[in-house]
Amino acid sequence: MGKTVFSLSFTATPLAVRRGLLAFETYLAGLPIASERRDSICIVLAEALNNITEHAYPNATGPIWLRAQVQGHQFIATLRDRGAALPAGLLPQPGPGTGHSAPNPTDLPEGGFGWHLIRSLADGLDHARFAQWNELRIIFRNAVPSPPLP
Amino acid sequence: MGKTVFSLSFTATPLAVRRGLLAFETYLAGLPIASERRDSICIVLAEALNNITEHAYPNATGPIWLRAQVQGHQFIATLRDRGAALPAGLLPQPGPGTGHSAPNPTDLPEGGFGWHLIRSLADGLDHARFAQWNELRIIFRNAVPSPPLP
Amino acid sequence: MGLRAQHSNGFCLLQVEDSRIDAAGAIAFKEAVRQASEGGQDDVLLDLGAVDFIDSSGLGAVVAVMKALGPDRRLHLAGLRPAVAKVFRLTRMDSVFTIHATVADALKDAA
Amino acid sequence: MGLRAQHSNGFCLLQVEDSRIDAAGAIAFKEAVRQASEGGQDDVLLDLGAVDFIDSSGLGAVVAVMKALGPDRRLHLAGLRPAVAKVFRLTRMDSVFTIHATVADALKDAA
Ligand SMILES: Nc1ncnc2c1ncn2[C@@H]1O[C@H](COP(=O)(O)OP(=O)(O)O)[C@@H](O)[C@H]1O
Ligand SMILES: Nc1ncnc2c1ncn2[C@@H]1O[C@H](COP(=O)(O)OP(=O)(O)O)[C@@H](O)[C@H]1O
Repeated sequence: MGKTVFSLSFTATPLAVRRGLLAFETYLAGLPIASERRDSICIVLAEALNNITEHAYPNATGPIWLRAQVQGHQFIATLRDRGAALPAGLLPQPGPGTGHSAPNPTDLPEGGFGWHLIRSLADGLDHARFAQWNELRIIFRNAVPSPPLP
Repeated sequence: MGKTVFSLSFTATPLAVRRGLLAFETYLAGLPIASERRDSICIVLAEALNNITEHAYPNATGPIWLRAQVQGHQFIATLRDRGAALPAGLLPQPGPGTGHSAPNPTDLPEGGFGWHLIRSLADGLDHARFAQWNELRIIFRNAVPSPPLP
Repeated sequence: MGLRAQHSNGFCLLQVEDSRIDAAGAIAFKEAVRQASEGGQDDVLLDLGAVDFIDSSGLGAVVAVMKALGPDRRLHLAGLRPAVAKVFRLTRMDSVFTIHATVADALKDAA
Repeated sequence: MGLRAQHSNGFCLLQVEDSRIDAAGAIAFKEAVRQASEGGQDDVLLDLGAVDFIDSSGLGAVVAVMKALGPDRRLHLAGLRPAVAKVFRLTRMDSVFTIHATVADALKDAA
């Protein structure tokens, strides 16, 4: 179980992101992770992939590489893109109360929720820029119960 | 589309093969390949993965690595395992009439159909052994229409 | 974008037939709802019972739909599945819409 | 392995409720069919309408089921979806079973 590694690379378009997420969700459904937690993981990955499509590649498109695996009790997803660097300050440690705040519901916002959802649901975020690549590591702690199912 | 690369590594057990195939099928469903052809690809991969689980790792288990991608009009799947070497002669060029023949239906065989299905449905097979690894490349020609869908 | 429209108990009932409202489908979703609700006076009841995933673009599209209805028609939501309810809850957008557990509940509340 | 059993028109009708009969499920499948058909005299009609995938282990399990029924009870199959039909056809095992397009056809043929 812990040795299962999923990886998918594709071109950053909304449709390819949808298809990639569908394959990812099918993989995830085979892991011993509670369904409520699987939903959270899927929401975070959707937002992170949409951000790459919209913001890292604003005018053109480019490659996205998604890799995911169980590591002990953690579930770890790694995303790479060759787009614009992530603005500094966008990536504080996750958890409520840090980073730029969520839009106010009474303003009826039509966007701006992406990073708020990511920060609310992920337990750890790590960004690095190597050469022309962004690498975002997203950590979900205690996602996999102990002992892992066979 | 042509840049989409799927890869999954997992431990060779029947349940992990099932889960891997489900994720693979979801990925495949997003490609512009006719459904009749998708069925063939899934049948071949199922048989090749089951063979690894049963015959390459007869007494223990070990890693399987599956990679798939579109290359022009071709769909190519690559499987790697660290198990027993594939017996010589098992891998003639595919197509009817070559290789060891299919079991006779009137004998009511309960097995032995795996390689027959693979040879019947794949358009090309390539096996190599590197260090302790088997690598099987399976080629499906004209799987992707021209021009590829966006 | 599949949308099945029907009038019932003073509602324009719109049943979303796709399993996802995401960045790839948000524009088509807005357009389909606009066409289906245009011209009427009834409140709109969006049945999300078949939707198992929404992302923030989809959420934005639902907000846009509400705004497009104008001040005299409300947007009601029903049938939120767990992952969808979670996105509404975490963004606190559940406070903005009238959310019913099921379509039947919404129709009963209105009767 | 989900299997729903019912008696109808002289058949023991077994409806497979899983979407796959594969190496991971072949033994459970054989065992479930054995339990459901044991003791009876009727021919067995296996409804594969919900099965969208079978591999050669699953095919072997269907053959084993047929053998276990003995010489006096036949195994009929119905509702083969495209990928399943393809496996039976390529292995020529479609010549060994009595295959009906649908369960309704099988019951009608028997009437
Ligand atoms: N991967 C990224 N690369 C570069 N900039 C980004 C990235 N993700 C987010 N941003 C910036 O952060 C802002 C907030 O993002 P987000 O909370 O996801 O809201 P939105 O709904 O506008 O995407 C974006 O408008 C963009 O300027
Ligand atoms: N990946 C493999 N590694 C080693 N031996 C294999 C492999 N695949 C098949 N074989 C050998 O080839 C034989 C025929 O395989 P196959 O046609 O798939 O039938 P079966 O239903 O028995 O798996 C097997 O019994 C096994 O001895």
